[in-house]
Amino acid sequence: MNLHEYQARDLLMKAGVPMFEGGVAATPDEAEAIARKLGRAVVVKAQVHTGGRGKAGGVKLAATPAEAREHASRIIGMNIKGLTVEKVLVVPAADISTEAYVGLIMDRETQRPVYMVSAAGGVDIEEVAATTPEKITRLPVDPVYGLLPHQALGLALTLYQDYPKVKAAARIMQQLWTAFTANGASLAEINPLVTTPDGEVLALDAKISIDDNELDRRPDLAQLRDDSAEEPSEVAARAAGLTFIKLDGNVGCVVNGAGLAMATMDLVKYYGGEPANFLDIGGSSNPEKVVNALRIITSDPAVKAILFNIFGGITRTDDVANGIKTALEQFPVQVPIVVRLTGTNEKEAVRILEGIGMTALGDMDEAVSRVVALAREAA
Amino acid sequence: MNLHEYQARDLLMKAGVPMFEGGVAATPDEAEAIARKLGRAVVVKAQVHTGGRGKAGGVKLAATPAEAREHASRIIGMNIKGLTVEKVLVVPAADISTEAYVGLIMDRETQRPVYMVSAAGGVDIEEVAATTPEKITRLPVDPVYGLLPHQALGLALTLYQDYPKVKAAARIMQQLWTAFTANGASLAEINPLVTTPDGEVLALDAKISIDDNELDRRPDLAQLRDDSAEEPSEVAARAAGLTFIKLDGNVGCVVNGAGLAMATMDLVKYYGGEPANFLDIGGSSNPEKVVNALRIITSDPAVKAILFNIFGGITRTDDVANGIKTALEQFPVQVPIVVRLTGTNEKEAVRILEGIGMTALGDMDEAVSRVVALAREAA
Amino acid sequence: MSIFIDRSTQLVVQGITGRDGGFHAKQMMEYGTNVVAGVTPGKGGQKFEGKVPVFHTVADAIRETGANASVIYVPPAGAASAVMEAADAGIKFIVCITEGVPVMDMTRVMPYVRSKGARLLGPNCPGLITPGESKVGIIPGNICAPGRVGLVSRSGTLTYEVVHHLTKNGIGQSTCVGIGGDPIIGTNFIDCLRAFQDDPATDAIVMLGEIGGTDEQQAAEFVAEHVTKPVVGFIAGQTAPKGRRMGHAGAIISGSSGTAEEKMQAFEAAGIRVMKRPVDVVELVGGKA
Amino acid sequence: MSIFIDRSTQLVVQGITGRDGGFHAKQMMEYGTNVVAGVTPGKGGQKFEGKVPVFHTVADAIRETGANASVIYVPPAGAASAVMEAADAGIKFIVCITEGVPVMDMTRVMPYVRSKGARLLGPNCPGLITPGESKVGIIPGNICAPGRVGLVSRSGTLTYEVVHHLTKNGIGQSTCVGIGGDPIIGTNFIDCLRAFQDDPATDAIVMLGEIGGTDEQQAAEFVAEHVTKPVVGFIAGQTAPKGRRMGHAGAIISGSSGTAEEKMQAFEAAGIRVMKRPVDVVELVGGKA
Repeated sequence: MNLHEYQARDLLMKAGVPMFEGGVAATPDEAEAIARKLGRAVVVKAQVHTGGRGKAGGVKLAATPAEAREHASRIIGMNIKGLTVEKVLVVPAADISTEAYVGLIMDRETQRPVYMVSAAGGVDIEEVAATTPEKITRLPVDPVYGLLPHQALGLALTLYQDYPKVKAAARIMQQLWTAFTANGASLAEINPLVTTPDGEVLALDAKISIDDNELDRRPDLAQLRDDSAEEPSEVAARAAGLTFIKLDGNVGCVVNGAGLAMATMDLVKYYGGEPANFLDIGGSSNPEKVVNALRIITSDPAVKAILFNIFGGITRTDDVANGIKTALEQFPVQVPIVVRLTGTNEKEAVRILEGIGMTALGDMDEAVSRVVALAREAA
Repeated sequence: MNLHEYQARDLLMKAGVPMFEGGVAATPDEAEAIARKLGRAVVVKAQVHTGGRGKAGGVKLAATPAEAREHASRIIGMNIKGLTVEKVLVVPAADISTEAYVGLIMDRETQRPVYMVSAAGGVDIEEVAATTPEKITRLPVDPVYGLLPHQALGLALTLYQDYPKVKAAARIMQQLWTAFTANGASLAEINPLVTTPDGEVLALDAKISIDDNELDRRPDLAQLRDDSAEEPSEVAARAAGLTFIKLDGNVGCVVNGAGLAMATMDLVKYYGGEPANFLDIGGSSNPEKVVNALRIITSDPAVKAILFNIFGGITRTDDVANGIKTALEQFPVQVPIVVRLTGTNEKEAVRILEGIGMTALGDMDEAVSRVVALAREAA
Repeated sequence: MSIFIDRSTQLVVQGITGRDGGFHAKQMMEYGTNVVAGVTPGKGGQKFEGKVPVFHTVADAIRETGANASVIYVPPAGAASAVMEAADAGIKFIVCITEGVPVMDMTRVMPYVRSKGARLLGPNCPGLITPGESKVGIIPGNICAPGRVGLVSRSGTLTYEVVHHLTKNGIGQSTCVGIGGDPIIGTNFIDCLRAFQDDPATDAIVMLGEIGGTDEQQAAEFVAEHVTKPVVGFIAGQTAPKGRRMGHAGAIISGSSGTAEEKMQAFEAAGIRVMKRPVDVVELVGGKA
Repeated sequence: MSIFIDRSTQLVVQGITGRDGGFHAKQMMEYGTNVVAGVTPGKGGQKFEGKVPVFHTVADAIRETGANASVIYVPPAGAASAVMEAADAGIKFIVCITEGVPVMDMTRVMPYVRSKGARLLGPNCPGLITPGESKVGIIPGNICAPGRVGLVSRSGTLTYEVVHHLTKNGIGQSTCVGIGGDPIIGTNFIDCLRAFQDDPATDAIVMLGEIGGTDEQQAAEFVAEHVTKPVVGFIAGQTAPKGRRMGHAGAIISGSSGTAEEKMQAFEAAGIRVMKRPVDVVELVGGKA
């Protein structure tokens, strides 16, 4: 789960990371009030779950509260990479001497959290990583010992020469570790970590992603999820226990298992179609999930045909068949449905579908090529 | 540093260990008031830094507040193994079904904290350990992982059959771990851990020793030290930065280093004398320490002669000589002093001593045999 | 022969009295797996299905039954502890089916498991099956057949799809292993490739990957250097949407965007024959095994 | 030859700018030890005594000077971290002089140091000296002389006393090691006995123990089984008062009261000749080395 910048700031500041005090505004009025209270030039920053805000015009400097209001009125409601900006963060504008990068990420390969720090921070850090990787220091940390003091110091020494700044940065490394582990993060990033002309070391921007598997045991973090920042159909799917991502094609897909779901989409493409979505109904079959899946998919007017591809293992194919039957009783589905199912309770599933005048295919390629053809006819 | 039972109880209860609420009394009146408030039969327990309180009459059952008062008046002021009882703990008397032993100690050999638990708890646990060691389960715990849930469960299963009691005991194992590590303990012991007829699992007595090296970073624990429970001369020595233990002989010893101090005492014995004390002035020499050492030793009327045995390494022997000189200027020393010193700044030290009419010996055996002879003459 | 499990596997099921654990314990027993014990703290002394003894702890189960492998179906909150318990008790092959285990827990589990000399498969994996001998986990037994193709996969149902094609076409499997798709897993592609390469009963290897990370690229390098048996590969997710990425750290650490194209190129560069569709496995493996 | 340190030892002094660190760094340099670097965070770039470069970190010191051993004089609060830093940086022989290190810290330090393949001597020890070659720690160099007796001791000044007798009587030492008396130490009697047994330049071994614990008894067993060189032993504390013990755990764990008598009996049973007085070392070792 990605956090908004203002939420990530709260977690870092709780861990002691020095940052400017600021405020979150949902309206231009609020933004102006915060800027007035801060009493100096501010930055108005779109709060949205994607990178590249700055380039999209979602980050603006304001010399006066009136200007902050003006920027906020333009940024709130703005669309950045398909997401609508609901809130802005208003923070004092910093007088910046240097910009460094500090990231901490859960790394698959070392199976440890890994620090990545670079004195060459800022928005172009990925460019730095690609062209001058030696400018980025990496340090995997053994989580049973935590970040050791000499490791924090060693990282800080790659950023600064001046020892007071080194000490301040080493402290921030430790604080970032605390924020990362205390919140079950998969990513925590400060970019830029700046120094000011009077020698302060400050975190100007913060990004944190929480491991979704942590949310059950961290209800305080779970409630930070901001549904308004996501596709409504994806929010509805999550509420129904489905994993759903909307795409631009016209073939709706209902599959059990993420790998098979991706392979199904790939096969749609292989046979000349375009998938309208990724949808994984998950392992435990439940007719209600299937009803919800159909409701979500059919709410997209672009969908011209729907494919079920179910390989029953834990998933009982008769549950899926019953779900299709129930859905068709509850609401009209205007587009053709192609069902492929095999595995657990397959015979019963075929009987249920035949009872409502549908046939079930057993072969994935046959099912996919048929649904692609139907979608093409309807388009 | 050993804690009193009532202090150890506080630390265990803070970690969640289920124990009876009770109170500490310094007077019979207070003991009676606590017993009245508890409103049931109580146990009045001497708070003193040694084992064997029960056998010495320091633990008594009282059916009424008046009886509690009576017991308290007898126990407070009582002398147990050379220590005076200053306070009593008053706790409800428990109706006991079983008594188990749970100990956690820092173990030199495994270099880990080790649990020792036995269903055969109570005052005779050392007897159990000696005669039926198979009745005691030992478990070293890797401190980088802490006590794992299955380890706590495994320990608890050696105590009880009944699963609710097993679960309760497993929880107590975890709580004891927390109390041990959170307080930098070298020992934490619950004996007995009892079950009551209605199935409760309760800690009835608690002992905790804190690693002295922890006290600098744990001022809250350092202030639990109860000077009144120790020899006044030992308290004074500690305040002066000396390690001092009073003994029954008549040869006072001032030595640098614990190993050499013990070897010196052994040599006193070898030459037919009896050491009056163990005294280590430590590594960093400081004339003031020597003055304090002499003051403490000469306050013991049993001391008939005093030996200095100083092997200068870090310790500067001239500092020691200056200390002797200063002491003799500040207060009269009525008994003969034999000084052996060698090592760092030895020549300067000899010069200082000769300046006040003393001679310095270079050989340990010669110095010890001489001081023993002097003490014998004076006795 | 086979890898990791065979007829001699004596399995303890951790969480056997739970809904999933009970269901799959029965399935495994029906398939012929030697399920010798179950573990559920608090349920020690019971019998599962009237015959499998249930213990409070894995240590008890081993002492009483000689179990040498474990499969874990306990809920996420207790899964990491269950793995550590199995490793501490002396189990050398541990399969964790549980989905949703916090990754932070796994950073502690992995060094612990290694320090005990044990192997973990999973978490969040379908387990594995040596057709005709033993099944540990949830892979449906009826779609598999004994044979000489080894299969390793990051996903669940996609594995079934591919195995199904093999079996339907008379191509049996030595062992099918689902390694799981979590960020930190106990056994990866390379571990399985090495085992298959060393297994005399395996003639060819099928590897099913997915987008994300660089595991497949590293596996491809391993194949190029160490695997002499023919390898057939598949990558799911060519049409998957790129996630809206937050922050830069992911890109910096992997130096790769983890796309299907990259991975397929790595496969081809390593001499791995790439399937375009799941059904292609039959033709590509057919002549090899 | 010698054990642990010799002419090739290139020492980094952690805490070189502190009072104790500075004093002893000078002493070591005067003795002839190759003090190649100092470390004090925040003092990087300075020169100690105008010639030894000071670095912020041990890693920097190694990179710039090739240091291969470290000695630590930092205060107790930072000593555990300093040991871990040295081990992490690749130092394989680390001597911690600091007294007062919390034992709980040492329970983390020891597995860490082992995982890095390093050896720690101490904490709370006087260090060691290979007379005429190198001295690391605080043992006064002037009381030692090169020779063929190895000495290992739990205490500080008692060591000096015994070494002094040896040297005065013309018996030189291969290496003198003070292992320290803390509950958890990196190098124990057995480690040193093994090293002396394997050291061709050592002909006889002196072992100085104390009351408390069972280390000397275990060392005696080791001597009986593995040491062919003559060993002479001493136990300090025959007349020491028995501490007022709290609780039962101590007695249960050791199964021993750790008295001087027990230990001397264990020595004799293992064929170790027991000194009654420090001066006896001369006679007992005299004919042997």
